[in-house]
Amino acid sequence: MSARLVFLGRLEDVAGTSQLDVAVGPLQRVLATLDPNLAVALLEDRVRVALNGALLSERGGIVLEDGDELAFLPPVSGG
Amino acid sequence: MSARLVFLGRLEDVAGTSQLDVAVGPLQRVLATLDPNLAVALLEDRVRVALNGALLSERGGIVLEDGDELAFLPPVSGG
Amino acid sequence: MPRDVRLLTEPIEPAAEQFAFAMAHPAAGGIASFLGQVRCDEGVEALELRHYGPLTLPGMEALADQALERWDLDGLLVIHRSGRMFPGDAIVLVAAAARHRRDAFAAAEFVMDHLKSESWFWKRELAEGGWRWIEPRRQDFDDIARWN
Amino acid sequence: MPRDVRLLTEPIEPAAEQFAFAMAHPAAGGIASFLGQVRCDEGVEALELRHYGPLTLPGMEALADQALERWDLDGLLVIHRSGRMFPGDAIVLVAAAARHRRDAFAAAEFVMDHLKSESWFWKRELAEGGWRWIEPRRQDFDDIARWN
Repeated sequence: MSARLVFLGRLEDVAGTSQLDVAVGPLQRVLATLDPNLAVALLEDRVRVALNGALLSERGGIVLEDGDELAFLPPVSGG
Repeated sequence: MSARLVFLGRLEDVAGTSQLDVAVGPLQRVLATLDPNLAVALLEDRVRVALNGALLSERGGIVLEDGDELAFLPPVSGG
Repeated sequence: MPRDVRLLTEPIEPAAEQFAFAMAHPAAGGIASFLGQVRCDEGVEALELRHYGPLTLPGMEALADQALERWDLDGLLVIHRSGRMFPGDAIVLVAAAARHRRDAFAAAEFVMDHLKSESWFWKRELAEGGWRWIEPRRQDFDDIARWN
Repeated sequence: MPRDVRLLTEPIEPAAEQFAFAMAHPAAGGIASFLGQVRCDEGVEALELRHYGPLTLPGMEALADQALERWDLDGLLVIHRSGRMFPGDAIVLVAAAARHRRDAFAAAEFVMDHLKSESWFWKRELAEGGWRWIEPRRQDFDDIARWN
């Protein structure tokens, strides 16, 4: 039973990896198991999240279930 | 001793030719020798004239000399 | 060569020209371009553009110089056909290379608007067996007024 | 096919794409296009764009649909690279075919402005031996505000 966190842009550098498999459960509890620097970076206001490819308007109350993919999206700088 | 009149755009249809060699002399006298329909079309306000490749701001007092080329330019419709 | 202005009486090859222009300006961040072609509709069988040698190309060159003065461009390409064309043929190709996207777009659009309404070309169309001279369109004057 | 939207991890061939697009839209009076490429200056040795599969291409498609709704277009081409690129490589190619010149220019510029500031790409540059993530530019937000 695991979920996957995906880190885009500079968050990948902070995490040292582009994705990380984590235990399921409430997001807050998952974040608490991470390196504090990474957890702080992921919680920045400008970072948006997408659960299984769908953007979330806010991230309160997220509970990761088996097979979920949660992506952390910092401000874009494309094109 | 002759000068050349050049007719652009629809003026070519009115003249039945794209250019016409004429006697030298004051433009008014030259125009009087042309078919009246053509003379009227050439004198329209929107028709500009270029003498030897230089646009004239007005056409009062033009006197054609040997080898001159006077072009009659109706409104453009390019591109 | 920042300015490449040509009046062609033979077919324009837009893809080859755009390729060469991009190759010539590798340092530019962007290239905006416009290709105008003879429409394949409305029963127009052919189109003819006439120009006046002493005025037309010099006028195009002066227009290109205005655009180069007004925007910060790495290069500007202006190619216009004269002569007889058929549906699908290219009439005009304009391309502007610039460091900044906005400059490239504005310069290309400025050149097109002025070519359409102020350059020394006269156009006639062949439809239903007859040639008809085209008068300037009101829209063309509105387009050009934006730049004043 | 009026809408052709692609996310490529291999090099874009702009000339071939522009040629094919013009061939596909012979009835259009004009085609406005924009080619963005990696600049050959400022010591940038390479550039990398990352995308997020579930969001990036769907977002580009939604953007193309917005442009097709807003302007009267015969066709719209949007190709964006992802992955590692080097100076001179094409990053993005947008082309809009329309009956009216103004529509083609506006649609191409609208798509470019939104790709730059709202599409799901993250960019980093290699310079002086190190990679550096690029933050969004103030200018990009100003550009997009024009369309509201």
